[in-house]
Amino acid sequence: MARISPLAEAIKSAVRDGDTVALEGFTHLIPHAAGHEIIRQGRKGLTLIRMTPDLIYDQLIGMGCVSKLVFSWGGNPGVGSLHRLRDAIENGWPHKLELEEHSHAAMANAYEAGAAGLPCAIFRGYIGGDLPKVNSKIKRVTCPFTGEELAAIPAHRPDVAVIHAQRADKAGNVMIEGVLGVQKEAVLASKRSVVTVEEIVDELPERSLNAVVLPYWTVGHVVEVPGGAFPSYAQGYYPRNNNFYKEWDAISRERDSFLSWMKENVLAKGPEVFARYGRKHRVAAE
Amino acid sequence: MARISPLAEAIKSAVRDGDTVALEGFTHLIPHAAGHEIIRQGRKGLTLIRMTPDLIYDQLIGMGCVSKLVFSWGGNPGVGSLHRLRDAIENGWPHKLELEEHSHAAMANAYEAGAAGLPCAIFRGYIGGDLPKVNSKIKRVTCPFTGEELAAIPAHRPDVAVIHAQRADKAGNVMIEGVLGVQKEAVLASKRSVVTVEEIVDELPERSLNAVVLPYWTVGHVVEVPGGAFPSYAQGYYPRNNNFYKEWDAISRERDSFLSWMKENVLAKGPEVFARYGRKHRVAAE
Amino acid sequence: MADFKPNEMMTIAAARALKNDDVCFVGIGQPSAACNLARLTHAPNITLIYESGTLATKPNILPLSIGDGELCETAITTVSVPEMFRYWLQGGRIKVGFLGGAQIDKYANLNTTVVGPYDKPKVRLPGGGGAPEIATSCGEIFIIMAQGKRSFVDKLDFVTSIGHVSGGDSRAKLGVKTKGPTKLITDLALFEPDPNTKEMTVVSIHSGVTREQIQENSGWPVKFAVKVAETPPPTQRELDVLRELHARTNRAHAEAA
Amino acid sequence: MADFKPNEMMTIAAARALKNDDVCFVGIGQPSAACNLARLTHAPNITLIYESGTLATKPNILPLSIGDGELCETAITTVSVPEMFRYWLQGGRIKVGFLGGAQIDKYANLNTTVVGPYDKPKVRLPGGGGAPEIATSCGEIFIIMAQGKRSFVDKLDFVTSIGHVSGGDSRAKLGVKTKGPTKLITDLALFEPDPNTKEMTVVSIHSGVTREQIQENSGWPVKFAVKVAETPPPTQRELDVLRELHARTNRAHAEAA
Repeated sequence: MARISPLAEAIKSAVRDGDTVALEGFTHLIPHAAGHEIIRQGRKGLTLIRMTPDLIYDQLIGMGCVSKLVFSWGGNPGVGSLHRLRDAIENGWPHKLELEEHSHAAMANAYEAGAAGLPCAIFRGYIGGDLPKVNSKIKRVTCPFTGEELAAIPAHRPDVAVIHAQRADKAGNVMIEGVLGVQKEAVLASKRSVVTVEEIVDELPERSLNAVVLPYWTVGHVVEVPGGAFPSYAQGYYPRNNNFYKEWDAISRERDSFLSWMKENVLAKGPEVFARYGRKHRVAAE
Repeated sequence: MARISPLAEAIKSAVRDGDTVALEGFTHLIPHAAGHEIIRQGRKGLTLIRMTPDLIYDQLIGMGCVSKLVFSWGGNPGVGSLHRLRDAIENGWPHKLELEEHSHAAMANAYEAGAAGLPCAIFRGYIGGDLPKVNSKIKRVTCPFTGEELAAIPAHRPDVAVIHAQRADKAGNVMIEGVLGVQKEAVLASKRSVVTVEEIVDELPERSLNAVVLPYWTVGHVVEVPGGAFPSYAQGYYPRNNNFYKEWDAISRERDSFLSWMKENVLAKGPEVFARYGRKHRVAAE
Repeated sequence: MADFKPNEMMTIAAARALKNDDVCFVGIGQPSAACNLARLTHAPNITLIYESGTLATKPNILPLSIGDGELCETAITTVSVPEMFRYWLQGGRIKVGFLGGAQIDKYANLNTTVVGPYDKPKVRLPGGGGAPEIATSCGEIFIIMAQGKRSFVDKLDFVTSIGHVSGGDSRAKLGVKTKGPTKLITDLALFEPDPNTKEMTVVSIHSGVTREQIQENSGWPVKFAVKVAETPPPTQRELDVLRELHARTNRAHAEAA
Repeated sequence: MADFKPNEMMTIAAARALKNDDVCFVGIGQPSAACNLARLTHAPNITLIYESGTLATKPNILPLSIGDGELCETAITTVSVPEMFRYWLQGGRIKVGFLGGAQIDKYANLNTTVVGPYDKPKVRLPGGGGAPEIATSCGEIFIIMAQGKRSFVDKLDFVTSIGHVSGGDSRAKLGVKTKGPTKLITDLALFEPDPNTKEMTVVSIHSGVTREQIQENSGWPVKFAVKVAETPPPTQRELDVLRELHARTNRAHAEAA
């Protein structure tokens, strides 16, 4: 049942040490502000799930919050490596990182099955490659009608989903537009959720009859954090800051430069710093 | 690949004797005009699939086009029985009708699996009731992670899907709004398709970024038939004619009254008779 | 005391069972009337979901079908039918499911499939629709049915959807984790399952109805709870709101023709 | 003849392989440049799909990421990622899938996972992303990769996605019904699978490139087809459109900062 909360309170209440957490976002609407709050609160031993772990996961891993990563593509899109992720895997810094590695199809199906209340998903995949050799969660199920062997994977059922969306109304109904990713599924698959939004409005605006809405009784904490996806973007509000993604390559390459950037820009700040990115860029329906 | 065609040509080309055909529509956007054309062309031996066979299926069955029905709820919604369906099952008139009976959940999952290119669907269902005793297509699959037994059913892969939608553009991209049912899945699951629409426009209108659109390369024949869903409705164009649904009860109760109504209103007419119902009722975005 | 029909009492008793924070899967007919009556009286924020995909709908008139335009226009959004059955029903997001049927037995198993043998039915009924999975996926089930010897039967001709199966822990033994039928609201009484046997047991008798009437309209020896209440008769407001809802509905359906 | 870079030749050769009625699953980087170059030249109606869910998108600039707003705004619609992988990719609705990788072998199997052992990698790469199922679900696969001894290897450290497996009918024997890699476009040449062995074989050498250069930049003894063509050099129009696309992209990314 939705509760409108400040960010620090929402993260404190929803995310606990050792939890399995999915901060989702497929390029669009990545919950950076919420991720920073998790770092500030010093969570430890998290299992992080995400199809495309990028900068915010690099930061969480580099700051030592994470003991395991469940993922399908871990890079800085269009730029290159995630240096903190690589440092953790290749050198165990700041500590060892366990990996559970999937394909995108598997991850998307696992969220879908979680949202659908199923224990597993079946799909046509993982044929011939090496991933099933290094991931014991990949099994096979035989179709009882055709005899075809399909891939089977356990549903994702995170303790907490953390997403960012464009807007919520005062009751906590959340509306998402544009590149949708797996965020709706992540929230529906999770026990608890934190949804940061660009704005909380009195009522959801005029919308398509089939708009993507998470009704208030399916979400947990709803937090207004304008700009909270930066340097990712919020369709209708502000564009992706591609330059920051490029700059991150240099910031994160060395442990020292990473740590001093985190200290200055995350540990010493609060979610209000995101507001300057949250200016309205264009109207949503354009 | 979409081809804009007249209705008679589309049905002639897409629907053949003995085909498995899904004329879908969940209360909304039921393709009545296309169903009438199938009757006029005298198709025989069809296997019809539909979650909620209603008046148009009653007509197809009563006119002897159908040898098998795959369904989950066969009635006149809010009114009562489908008398032609009952006459076929209870008395074999005009001939015997084979049944493959499911639940809604099973049918929806079977279409979903068909659209997803899978041979079967798994879901949590059919627990304890008698349907699995009378439908050999209902099997069980064991989750390899939890040991839970789930229901399994074959995917629907019709030869032809027939649906009605609000509009298409000249390239054949089809847009649907409102109660969506399983129509998108039915088209994606089928080898061929016929889509009747209220209007063909130069370009699809301004729409939500996540509008429900079947792109032109996923549909077959696209046919402009204003009013083609009557007495069902087309959101944004005209409302459901609940009175006709009530009147159908008397028309269809006896074989004679049914046959004379069909002769006068279907066999002796063409799709152009639907146009008088196709007046614009209200604008789509309202 | 206002004058009322048994049917009105049934709808009103069902509406009273609903709470403001309930999330309900609503069927057409009596359940739809009861849910909307609750919404228009004591439960203004109740969440109503119809299997056509309309989430949190607030229809001004009662729909004739499960997917009338009115439901879509007043919903917070409308999802596809596969999503409805996967994410919403199977996903465990519905608290109360409403069911009715042509036949019910004392464990609240329901038949909406056939009267007579399946292969040679005396009466072919519409079939299960959503019921088989509504019965097992919703947190609990309310059943609304008018009583009579042909519908309240000792043995179902066909089990379309399960209630408490053969009583006791037989439902749980099938691996079903939801509660099943917690209320059976008829035109004569309110039944609830006995905590141990799970047999549907009269806990409240509608105003003006006798125990004999209940028994005469049931095909099995009806159990009565140790303490049986009298259902408070409809209030004037409940009757007014219900009757106005039906009148509004009839006017709208006539106009649309 | 216009002056051009090997990289430009690679992108242009890839673009030429695409047809107006193709439906392509587009990856970021070289594939995205090639697909949009095709769209802006000889294939204006080509359907481009990015795994972020954007269907039939027509970006004016190249996206940096797979889900840039530009892709969504110019698409006919955008679907969720589960739907993309279920209905669109697995559903068999994509004709051509584009892949690249850190390592490729002579049967066009690809590694984008690790250099070195999986548990103790020398270089941890981003991972498979969509590739494992793109490789088997698309009608055919085009691969774009610049050649070099570290990337064109005799044996992959890890098989992220399959091409022709161990050659011959080994791919079909796994139950895969799609064609797999039909073209490998490098900065030096165009390879196609031998009809029998399925080994990727040079069928066309880019203008100004020698057989020796191709061999020097491959980790296995390269096969050449009986008849090897010379890839026509880029036309001025191809170069102009490609360069303007990159320039427009760089201006837009700089402005947005």
